[in-house]
Amino acid sequence: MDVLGLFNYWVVVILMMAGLYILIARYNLIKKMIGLSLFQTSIFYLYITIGTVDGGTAPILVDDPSVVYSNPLPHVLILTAIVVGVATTAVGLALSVRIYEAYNTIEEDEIRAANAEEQDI
Amino acid sequence: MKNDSQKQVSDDSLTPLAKRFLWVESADKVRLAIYILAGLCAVLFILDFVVHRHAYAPNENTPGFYALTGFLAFSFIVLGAGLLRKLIAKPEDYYAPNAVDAEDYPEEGLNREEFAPDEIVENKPGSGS
Amino acid sequence: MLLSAPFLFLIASAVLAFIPQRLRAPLMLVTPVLALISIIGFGTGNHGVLNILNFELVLYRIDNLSFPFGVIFCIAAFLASLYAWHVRDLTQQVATLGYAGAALGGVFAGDLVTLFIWWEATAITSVFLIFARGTPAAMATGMRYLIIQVLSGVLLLAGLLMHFHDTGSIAFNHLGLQSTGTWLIFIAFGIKCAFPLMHNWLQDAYPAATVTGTVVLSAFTTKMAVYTLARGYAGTEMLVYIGAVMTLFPIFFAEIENDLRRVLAYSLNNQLGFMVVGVGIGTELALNGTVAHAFSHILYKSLLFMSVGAVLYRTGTSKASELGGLYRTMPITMVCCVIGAMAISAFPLFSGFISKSLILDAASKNSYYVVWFCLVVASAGVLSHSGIKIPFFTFFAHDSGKRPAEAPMHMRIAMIITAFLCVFIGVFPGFLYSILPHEVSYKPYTFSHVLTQMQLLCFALLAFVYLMKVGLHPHELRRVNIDSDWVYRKGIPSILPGVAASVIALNTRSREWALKRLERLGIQVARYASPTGPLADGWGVKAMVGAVVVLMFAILLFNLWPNA
Amino acid sequence: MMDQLPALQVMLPMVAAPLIVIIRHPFWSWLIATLISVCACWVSWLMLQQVVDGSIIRYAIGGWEAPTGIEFYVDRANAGVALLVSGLSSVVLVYAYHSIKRTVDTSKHYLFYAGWLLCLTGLIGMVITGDAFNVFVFLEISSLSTYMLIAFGSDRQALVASFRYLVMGSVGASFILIGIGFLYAATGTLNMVDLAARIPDTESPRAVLVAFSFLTVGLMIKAAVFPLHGWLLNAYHHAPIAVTAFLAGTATKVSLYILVRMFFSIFGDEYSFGYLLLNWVLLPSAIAAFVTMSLVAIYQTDLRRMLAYSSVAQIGYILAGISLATQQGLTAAVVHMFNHGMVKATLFMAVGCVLYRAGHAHIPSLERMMSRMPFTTTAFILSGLGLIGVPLTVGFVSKFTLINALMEKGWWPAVVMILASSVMATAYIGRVVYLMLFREARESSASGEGYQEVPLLMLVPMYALLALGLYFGLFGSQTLGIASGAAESLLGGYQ
Repeated sequence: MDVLGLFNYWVVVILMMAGLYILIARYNLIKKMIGLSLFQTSIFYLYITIGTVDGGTAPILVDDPSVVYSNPLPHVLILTAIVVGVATTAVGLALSVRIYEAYNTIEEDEIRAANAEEQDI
Repeated sequence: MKNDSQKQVSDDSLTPLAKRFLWVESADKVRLAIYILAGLCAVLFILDFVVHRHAYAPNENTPGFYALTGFLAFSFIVLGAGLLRKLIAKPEDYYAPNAVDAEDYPEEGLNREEFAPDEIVENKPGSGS
Repeated sequence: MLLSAPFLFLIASAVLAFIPQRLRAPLMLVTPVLALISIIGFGTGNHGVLNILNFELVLYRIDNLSFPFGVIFCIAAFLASLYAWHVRDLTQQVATLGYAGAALGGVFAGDLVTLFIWWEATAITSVFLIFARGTPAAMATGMRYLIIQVLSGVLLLAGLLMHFHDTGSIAFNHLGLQSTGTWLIFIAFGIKCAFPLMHNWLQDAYPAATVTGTVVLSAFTTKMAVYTLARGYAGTEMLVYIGAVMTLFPIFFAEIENDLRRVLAYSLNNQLGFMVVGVGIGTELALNGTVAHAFSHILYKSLLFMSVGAVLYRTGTSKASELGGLYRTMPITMVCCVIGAMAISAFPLFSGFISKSLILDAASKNSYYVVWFCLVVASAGVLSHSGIKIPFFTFFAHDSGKRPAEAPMHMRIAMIITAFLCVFIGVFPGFLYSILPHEVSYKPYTFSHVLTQMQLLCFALLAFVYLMKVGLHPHELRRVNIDSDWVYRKGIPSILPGVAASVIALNTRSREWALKRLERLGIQVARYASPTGPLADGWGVKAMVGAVVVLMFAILLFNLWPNA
Repeated sequence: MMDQLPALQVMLPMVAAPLIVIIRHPFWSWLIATLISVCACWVSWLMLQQVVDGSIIRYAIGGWEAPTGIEFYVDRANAGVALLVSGLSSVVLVYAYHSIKRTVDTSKHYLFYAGWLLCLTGLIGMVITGDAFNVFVFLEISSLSTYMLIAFGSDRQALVASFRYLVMGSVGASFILIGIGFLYAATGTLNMVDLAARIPDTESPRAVLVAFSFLTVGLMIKAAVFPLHGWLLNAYHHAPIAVTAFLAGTATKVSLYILVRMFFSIFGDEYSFGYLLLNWVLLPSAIAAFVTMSLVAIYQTDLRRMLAYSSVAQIGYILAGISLATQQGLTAAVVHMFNHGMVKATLFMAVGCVLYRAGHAHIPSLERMMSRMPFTTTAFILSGLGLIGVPLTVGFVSKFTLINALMEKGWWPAVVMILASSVMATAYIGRVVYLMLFREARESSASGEGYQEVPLLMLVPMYALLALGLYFGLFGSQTLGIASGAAESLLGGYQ
């Protein structure tokens, strides 16, 4: 297993770090949602990579005992996770819209400032 | 005994019973009493040589052991106490006000009554001194 | 159980508060008689056994050892009540009966918990006999007394808890010095028994009590402690040496003490020494001697306190330097005092003779020769302070010019009865010997015994005469003598102001410093914790995710590092 | 029917949620939600009856036996948690009717109650499922509905709170997902019982370690363990008070339960605490939680926020019990989960009553509350005493057990810290009680004079819960018995 052999995992790590970095570094709520999605997507990659079997084909049964299949279970799981991810993104974006309506901004630092002002009153 | 207090000896200040002890006021009689004591001591000391005593402790059987012990122990204690006093005696108010030495006993707890010679006059015939 | 002796006393002391004045003194006389009847009526055995929470409490244990103490306590309570017939102060009356009841309760306690309760009760009841004097000094003395007595109780409690933890038993039988718990109990007993360096409360408190209060005080606390020692620590060799020291050192203090009641307190301490030696030897003969000596000692010490008390009652002072020549007008008191003095000096035919010789014999028979010699010397010393000093300087010596009337009738009766008992026991020792814990085969009146005792006493008298003649005998001076209690009465208090000042200064400075620090800290905390502060304000996504990442890396490192 | 209880438990609320959306009527949706919740509560009660003797229910969904299929695994530990969740949900739902009418637009009630039932579904599912991935799914169900419920809060800050929770919750859930993925990679199974059996013999211990770390952090986020508690404060503060009461009693507790299950049943306590020295992470965080958060709570001016901080502190207590990894410590943790759930829900309900009448929960304005709302104030004070841990209350039972457990292990500094934090708890509760009872109302707040008590429908559930709390405080041995059984099941691992 050379370094390139772990290519998929490198992608996972880079995507994950990028997602977390966006979450930390950006105040824009939409960008945060993008970061979150990226982060979640990296996990999907992780699952799919785990399920791969060397030389395996898609797990669709054929009448040939010599055929090696990839593990189908991670794919199934990740379908659920994708659905969850989509739902999360949807809720997050909906909330962003509502926040924009309420605060007229989607920058978290400005929202913080507005909240702090509110608390002082 | 000190005989410096003989000035006030009068029948008035004595109860009938006390009159039996009047001899302590007389230097002669006191001297007599001392002679009697000395004689008694001598007799007791001599008896030690005569009588065989049963003894447990070492030296207890030595003639005159108790006599000597009594005399020396008493002297030692009295003289030692005299020395001790030089070390530890303090004025009466040393611990005041937290000790009773410097204060008088509260009057309400007492019944001071002076001796009244009149009573004696009444009782005199009965007591017969 | 309500008819047992301790409770009779307690009930009577409670009743006192509710009956007319004129009935109180008679009730105080009747109660000890009833209690004595009760003790004899109950007979030997364990009465009043209660089982509470797995503890077996034995409230009323009468056996060979506790019985003689019970008898003499009742007699002492009776005599003290008679002596105090004139007292109208309800506090003192209640305290007297309560104290006597508590002491009886302690003697008859069959387990340590019950003993502890009575132990503390004696402290709390007896202190009122000191407070009753009513002066500020008496209040201070009473507080000192109470603190030390309660300290003894606390030690007893601690000891009994540890003992219970060790053995699972609270029964009060032979304990021995075998564990921390029993050591603590030993020290608790030792405080009440006025062991050397724990003795100061006794000389401090007894002269501070009222005229009658001292008589009551002298009878119970210390003798109860002797009983508990005899019960729990008989045969503990250390007690022999403690007792020997106790017999010797108070003599010197007594010799130069001016307050006659304090002289008697020192003398009491010295007599306790004889009893403690007896407990330490622990043979049947020695224990018999201890009990017998406690019995006769209560009588003659009461008698001496009574006579000095009568003098105090009539003249207002009990100081040797103020007294003298009182035989002229108080001859009955004088005669009783002399009888008491001869009893304590152990002249043949007096009670001290027949009890003390048991202990001396036990000491020499068990080869404690040095101790035995100490006791002989101490016997000569007893003559010096109690036998000669008390009667001589009060009733003879130089005439003070005071002409007080004879003691009141009830006091005279009390003293005469006590004096009679002292002589009676001395002449007919069989009566006392018959109630001792063990069979007595001892014959006090052998020729050699009488002879040696007479030699000792007569030559000591001779020494006294000689010393008086040559003027070496210490004069009576208006002085107090410091004892080891100086440490806590003067020593520590004298350095205390300096210590206190520096402590206060240190405290002030450190407090200022701490306050300033605290204030600054408070401001900081408030800044962080206030609703808008960084600790409290809802963290933004940035901070939260940052925390997650940091923690994640920390845990991963933490988990993987050792296994890498 | 009795065999289907575990499925029923989850299916009831899950099916009822869309039903409510179809009906759309505010009152009926409330009624259905309440009834369903009560039914779920009854079902979990029946389940608890079946397993309280130590037996175990393993229910294969759709007849697919484990480890192929997904199964529900019910034992003493999680039946109790399920009962807590559904029970609190029922009580708070009864209470919520008036409270929600005040804060949520009537046209959206049906969505609110549907979301509530989904949240309940997720929570119960998390508790009773025996499949690791299923935990994630139910977690997300409950999380997504919780974001929605929080966003129903009356002021705009609720939206921000909800968004922040969404991000944090998603990160946490993703961590859990990563952890599960690694576990699957290392063992090839998702069934928890199977996992527990295979982990010791795994060929890639490194992957298991990574999985363990990710799962721990992910669950710590969801359980609001200090210092990952940031989302909780604003969420509890700005959510509708009924939601806060519900979540405070259940959501974090469920996550803690999963954490415990993972530590003790899946990985085993030797692995979690012996090999990995996890208590060097958990215990410091627990102590930091109950010390700093109690301190911060003293300074709060809003009652809800104060209680939110107190919640984080109380989670610290539970975590301290868990980190002991002993029978007694775990008993203390479990019993404190229950007791704190009850007490905190009651407290938030009392705060809700104040909000209902006063419109705010500003602490300095609560003067003389006793004369205005005697019943509410009484409930608040009694529960507050329970929170402090005054003897004869539930708080005392659990705190005492916890201190006992700590002393048994010889962790004296932690005991001292607990006592210190109890003093602080006395301070922050005492301050409020003092204001409510004694302080004369200032002129400025005199305008608020004439408040009346809240409707009976709010008081009754609050007092029911309060009475339950008082009962368990007086007869603490009962809860302790069940909790110690639960701790036994957890420590024993899977049979």
